Amino acid sequence: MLLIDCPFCGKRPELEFRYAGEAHIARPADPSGLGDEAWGRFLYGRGNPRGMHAERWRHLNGCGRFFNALRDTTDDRFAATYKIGEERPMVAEPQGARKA
Amino acid sequence: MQKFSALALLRHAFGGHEGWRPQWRSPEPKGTYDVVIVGGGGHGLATAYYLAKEFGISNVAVLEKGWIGGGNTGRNTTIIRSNYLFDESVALYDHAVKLWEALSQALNYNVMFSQRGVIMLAHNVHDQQSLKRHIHANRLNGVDNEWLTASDAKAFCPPLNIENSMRYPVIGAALQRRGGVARHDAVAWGYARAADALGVDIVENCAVTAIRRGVNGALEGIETTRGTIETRKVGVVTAGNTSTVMAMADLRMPLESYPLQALVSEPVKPIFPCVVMSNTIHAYISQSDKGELVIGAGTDAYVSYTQRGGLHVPMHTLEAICELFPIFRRLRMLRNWGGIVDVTPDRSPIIGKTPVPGLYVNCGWGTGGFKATPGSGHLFAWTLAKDEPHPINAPFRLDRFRDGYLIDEAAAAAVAH
Amino acid sequence: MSAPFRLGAGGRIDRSRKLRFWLDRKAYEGVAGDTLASALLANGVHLVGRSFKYHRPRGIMAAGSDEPNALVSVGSGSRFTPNLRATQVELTDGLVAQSQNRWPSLGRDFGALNDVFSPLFPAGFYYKTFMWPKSAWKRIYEPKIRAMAGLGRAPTLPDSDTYTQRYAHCDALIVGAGPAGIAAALAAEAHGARVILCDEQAELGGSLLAETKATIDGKEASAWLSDALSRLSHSPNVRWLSRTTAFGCFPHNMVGLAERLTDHLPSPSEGRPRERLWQVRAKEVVLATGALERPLVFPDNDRPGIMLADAARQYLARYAVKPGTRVVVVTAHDQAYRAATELAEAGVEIAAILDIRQDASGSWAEQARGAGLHILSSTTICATSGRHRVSSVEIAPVGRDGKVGPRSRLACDLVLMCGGFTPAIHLFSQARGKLRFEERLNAFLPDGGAEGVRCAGASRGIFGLDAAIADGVAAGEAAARDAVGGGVEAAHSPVPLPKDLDGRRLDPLPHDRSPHRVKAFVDFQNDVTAKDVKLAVREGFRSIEHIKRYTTTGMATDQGKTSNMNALGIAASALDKPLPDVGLTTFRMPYTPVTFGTFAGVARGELFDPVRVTPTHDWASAHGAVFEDVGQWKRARYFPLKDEDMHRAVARECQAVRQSVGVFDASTLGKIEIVGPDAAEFMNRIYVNPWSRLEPGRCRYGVMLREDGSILDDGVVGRLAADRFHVTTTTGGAAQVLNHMEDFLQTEWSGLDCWLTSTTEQWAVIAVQGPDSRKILERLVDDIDLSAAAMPHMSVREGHVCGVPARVFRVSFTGELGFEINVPADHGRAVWQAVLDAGFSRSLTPYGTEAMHVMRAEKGYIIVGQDTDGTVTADDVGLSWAIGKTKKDFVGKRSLARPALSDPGRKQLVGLVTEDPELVLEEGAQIIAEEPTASHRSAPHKMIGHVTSSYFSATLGRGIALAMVAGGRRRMGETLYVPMPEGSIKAVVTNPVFLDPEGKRLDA
Amino acid sequence: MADLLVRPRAALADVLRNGRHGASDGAPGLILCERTELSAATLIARKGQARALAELVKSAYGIDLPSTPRFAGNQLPDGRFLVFLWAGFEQWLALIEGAQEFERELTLGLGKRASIADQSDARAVLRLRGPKAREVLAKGIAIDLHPRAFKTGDVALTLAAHIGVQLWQVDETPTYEIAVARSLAKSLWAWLSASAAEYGYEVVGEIR
Repeated sequence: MLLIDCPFCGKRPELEFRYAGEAHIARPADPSGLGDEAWGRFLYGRGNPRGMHAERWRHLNGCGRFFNALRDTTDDRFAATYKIGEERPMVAEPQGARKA
Repeated sequence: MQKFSALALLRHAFGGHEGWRPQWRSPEPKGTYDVVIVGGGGHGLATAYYLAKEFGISNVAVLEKGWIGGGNTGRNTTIIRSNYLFDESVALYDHAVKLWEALSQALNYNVMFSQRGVIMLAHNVHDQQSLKRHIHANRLNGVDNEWLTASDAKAFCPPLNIENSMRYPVIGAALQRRGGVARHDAVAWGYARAADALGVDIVENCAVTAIRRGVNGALEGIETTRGTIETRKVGVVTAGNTSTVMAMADLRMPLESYPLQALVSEPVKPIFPCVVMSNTIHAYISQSDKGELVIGAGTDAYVSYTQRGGLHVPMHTLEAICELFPIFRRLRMLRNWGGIVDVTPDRSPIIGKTPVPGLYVNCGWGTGGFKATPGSGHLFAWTLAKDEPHPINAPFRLDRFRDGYLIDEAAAAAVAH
Repeated sequence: MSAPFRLGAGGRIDRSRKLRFWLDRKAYEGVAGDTLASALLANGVHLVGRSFKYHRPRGIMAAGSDEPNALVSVGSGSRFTPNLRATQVELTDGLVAQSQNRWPSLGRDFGALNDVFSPLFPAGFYYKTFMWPKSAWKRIYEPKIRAMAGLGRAPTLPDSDTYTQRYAHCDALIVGAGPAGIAAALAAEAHGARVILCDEQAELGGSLLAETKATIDGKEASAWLSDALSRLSHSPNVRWLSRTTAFGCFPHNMVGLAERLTDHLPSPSEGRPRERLWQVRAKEVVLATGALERPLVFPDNDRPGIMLADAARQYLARYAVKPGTRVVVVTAHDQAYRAATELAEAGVEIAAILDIRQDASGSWAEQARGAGLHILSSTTICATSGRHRVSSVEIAPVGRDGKVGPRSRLACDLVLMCGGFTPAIHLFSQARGKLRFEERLNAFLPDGGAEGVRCAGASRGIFGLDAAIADGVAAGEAAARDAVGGGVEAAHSPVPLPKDLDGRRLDPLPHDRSPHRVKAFVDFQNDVTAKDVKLAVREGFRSIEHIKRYTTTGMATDQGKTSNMNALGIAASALDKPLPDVGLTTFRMPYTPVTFGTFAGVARGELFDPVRVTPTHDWASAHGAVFEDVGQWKRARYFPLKDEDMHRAVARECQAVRQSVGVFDASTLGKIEIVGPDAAEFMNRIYVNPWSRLEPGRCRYGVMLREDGSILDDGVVGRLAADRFHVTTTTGGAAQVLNHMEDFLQTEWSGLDCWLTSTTEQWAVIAVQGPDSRKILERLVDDIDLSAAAMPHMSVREGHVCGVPARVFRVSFTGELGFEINVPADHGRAVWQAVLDAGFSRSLTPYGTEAMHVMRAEKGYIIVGQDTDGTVTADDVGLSWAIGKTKKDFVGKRSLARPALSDPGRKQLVGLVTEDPELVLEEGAQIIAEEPTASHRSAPHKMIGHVTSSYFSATLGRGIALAMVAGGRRRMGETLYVPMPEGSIKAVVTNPVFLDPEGKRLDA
Repeated sequence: MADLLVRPRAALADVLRNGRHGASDGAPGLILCERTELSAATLIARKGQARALAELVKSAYGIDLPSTPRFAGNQLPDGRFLVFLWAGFEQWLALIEGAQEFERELTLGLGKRASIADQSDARAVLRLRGPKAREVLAKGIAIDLHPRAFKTGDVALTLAAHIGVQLWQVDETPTYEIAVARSLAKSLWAWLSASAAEYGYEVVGEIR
């Protein structure tokens, strides 16, 4: 069970959280102005990287807030958690990232 | 290819089994191939086999970064069934089941396909409506699937608990008698041996590091840890790592990779005659030829490539197993492991061409790829050979996520109301 | 009947407490402190099991959790447990054990025929045969294979024991209470750390328990141990757990412990849980898990009476048992000399010590020489004999050229072997620590890389008592420093690997016999021999993972504790590769098998998953309601009278609502309060409907989509004030709707000035439906004008019901005049009763979800999740009228413009009436367009839709159904076919509104 | 007809039985009661109004609105005790003993700065005290309740046996209070009573 550092509640067990997918995929300002290709990418295209991943979590069974996190998908260690609207922190790309 | 048979065993016994030759060669990769398959799992090896066997294309290499069958092929719970809802899915999975039924003979390798029947449990009115919808759709598609009352289900699977004291009592079940299990490693090895005999190069410990494209964007070759390979056709079949490989061709896939755990009990004498699945309380179980209870847990909630998950996931699964089969409560977990599953938005696979000419992909099988291995390999081989999809895999194209023609088995199961 | 091989003195046993036990119905006697294995050895019993494949007689090889052979079933009835290691079963009075995998008896086992025909069954033989004739696989071969496989029988009765679980947190979790672990615990505790110390054995102490001579800090080892334990047990910051196996390391330093609570008690006291699962979150983990002794691989090395050397020493020192009378020791490591010396001192005859090495010069060897033991260096074993117990060995010298010289026979009843020691790095590897191969030990050692996890003592190659303790102190200090911080400093540093490492043997012992004929076992339980491993390599399996899977070596219930390194060594030389290049198979949890029940804990029955109930739940069950599960909720499905079945009860309930009045508990509906200046704007973006012009006091039916255009949920929304909406959702959808709304509000539209609060739990919702509903409510409400003029259909008022603050909605899901009263939940039960009393004269009838479903279907109202699934759009179910046409955007709007979602061939909601009014279609039944003629009755059929809802409508006196049919709205009046196994049913497509299409009843 | 007054029924009224339960030897490991006399409401600060709200609360009730997972309370002039429990970012749960229409009362005072919703009937609140309190809670709560990690005045929104709860420590005895959704209160009780049984527990009318 992961230990996740909620920016509002501190370190809490994974059970309290709900994973909410890749972060920083902003909803287009004018969806109707988008072609099917671009809209399809927005709906379904995901980076799914092997390495540092910016992702959303919601502290569902806690304070209820959504927040972002940087986690290395090759060892599940968190490099950072940060509030919605904050910039993605600069952290070093981990060893072994993107190795197929 | 050395013929496998009881007689051969007897003959070799006298020679102390010194006479057996390697089941497949260990060649150095050549500089060029007609087709390169990236990924030496069941699907990739099957693709290579059918390319050589059915389409006469044998100048083929299968590149595996580790050891063949070491990914999800060797990590799954080996459940085989075709009782899906939509016509497209049924066609796809039943194509595979038909091939399974003759696979041991076709490969001269006993893959131990055991059609012991797959039961899917209903725990509430909504489950019942959903399973009935599957049953009727399957029947009209000529695929076997029948409704069992709770006591029918108990009769078919005696260890099953159908008491009303359960939190979510069993109110009925759907049974596909043609469903079952197979020996996962044997599938990879059997296809490898047969493909190798037809001239396919199976190259282990060879990872792709780059995909080379020409000025027109078309594929020209690949870079690997064992050198450059020129080829005009590459089929990517790297379940769990598809996004990473496709990123080498600058493609952003509609995929997320999740850890999937499974476990086995210590071996016991035969006690469990079939496969039982409950999607509502998350439990999948069968008994292997060796006597181990083979149990599937759910995926962990987050994207990860660690091939390991949290303790709470197998705990949740065993809560369900013990609730459904109280006589197993004293059995013991022997081994737990994790795989990486590529999950698409509609929980259906992608088999076909990509925007990059010469690059083909077969991925997104989620937690259910093993059952499709022969069909998937055959259809992908067709697509690679003819540069167009077979009618069965045509609907499973990549651009359905642009147009919205999803084949949404998950959504069709809908939610409780 | 006292045990003949028990010494008169010594050991950590209580001779005064005699225990009687049975193996295969033969009675024996042991004493308190025995394991089943030590007690059997004390009685001279070595034959205890049969191997998996060849059914070879097997004895006791080890003394702990690494035992591969001595597996037994223990107990009976609801406490029968198969596959337990005799070396781990603590002896209790009256214990009943059975040997396994033999028929008819352990002594005479027909399965042993496999051994005779073993040349036919090399590794992986089953992949090569059983393929002809095809049909025989299912009928003959597979059932036979399955019957042969498996070890013990599975229990056939539900387990009568209970299990418990708990979470725990600490600064330092120390796994293994041997010298290193105890030293680490003392050091960490001294630095103020919260410590948990666990050990899989009944007694803490590990190797100290077999230290009869050594001294620590001038004390006898046993005295040092008891002092250390008393100090630990007096510290408020230390919790120590015996009989507790750390079975797995999980992400972020979560470690799973399995604690055995009652199996060692004579009669499991009822109510006490059998085992406890600990989920420990440790800031730092110290693994002091010791090392495992390796067997030697030589011909027929599996006979009962062939044992690991140090295991024999432990039986002697801990249990005062002489495992044999005349011993041959064969070794590649000095530790075996220690065993020989101590056995000799106990009066056991040492026939010879065979050392495969050219000379042994360690201190233990010197002592043995000093004791005058007969030592033969450069000597090997070529054969052993003895059917149920080893009776002699044939030994031979090995020349410098490796040539095996002439054999000679030595009689013996015990053979001790020692191939060296393998550090137990299982947990470290699970924690994703890096490993490096140490040539001088022929072992993999921890090499960092695991966050907050460090090893100490033998588990990192530090052998010897003093070194292990020093290493433990360093590890304990470091763990405390990293966990507690605050100036805590580590004064000691880890002990470096000594220069003169010895004991390195992974290859089989040389012998002069035909390699095809002999069986030199590597994996004892799975009957994998050296030649099986070589065969796998010969057949082209190059990766150790392949070799493991092809031969099944290391896949038995001991998970290769004694076999993995030997298999690796043999594979490496067969592949002619350096051992590290062959790789190492992954270590997987659990370290030793863990009971399913321990993982499941208390989760059974009502504790399996929480139950949600409404304030009227107890009233409903008291009045005979039949409930259905909807998510976690229990909802009353119908209220049968006396001998009514569901069909008749539902008909009666519907009739009451249509003709007079009924009452229904709608409390499970989700309720969300949306408040703030931007509330209406938020609603406009989330729902397809327009909200700006909805007057306060009025309601509207709302539909919301996922971003992909499919219907997420629906429900009635009341506007209480310009800046306040009372939203209702479906029962099952409530949580995901709130999550959906919060997601957009928090992340996409954080600028909007409004807030969401779930009020689902605050309000009990009582629906009063039917022509007489107003008359009844008027008796309970006095500050709200309920008249049609003042309170039209789809309006909401705040006031009091029965004097309780209430929100009264005039809404209807039945098509009748109706109201939904929202009152504070604590008052729900009483107001419910008040409504019943007020309606008594009008035969007001409680109705359940089934009647509700029928009545809403008569009106063509959909249920999200039943008539829709995750693929259905608002237009598909005829709700495009709800979409705010002038709105530029709302969630899901863009997706509706994609080709697939505007495809004219999409399925649309229609009504279906069967030709035969008595016929009720089956929900989920499929629909086709052409009548299946005899010619094409068989599959496949082109399906154009399916039945989503279907009921017998008592009101209409016929079966009615809702269905999703391709292009359905263009098919009104068409006859379609529903093929059932019994034949296909004709049905006509109709408008989905079967009753009162003009809605006169609603507006009454 | 407003005179036809109905009596409220607390969430656990049907299952709580006063007296000693579970293991009967020695002093009970745990003493529990349901706090039926409480009124409750959620406060959510309006956009950018959190500070203003805090000042308002300070002046109106003399309470420092906690901005971290803590609670703060004060005895009001009329003798009633009012507490504000942190309940997420700029959100609080307000609890008061025996108030009629607590929501209205708060709205009058704080309505301009916060949106307020009555939750008096939405939650059951249990008070539990005793030497075994931590052992019992640790069976289903995954957060660390050791005095070094969770202190008097601390509040946690977490899970107890898969049920969402709000937990806070009242004193060092230790005494805890747990708020749980009304519909799930009986399930929480089923788990809690089963978990406390081995230590013996006593249900009482109230714990002062």
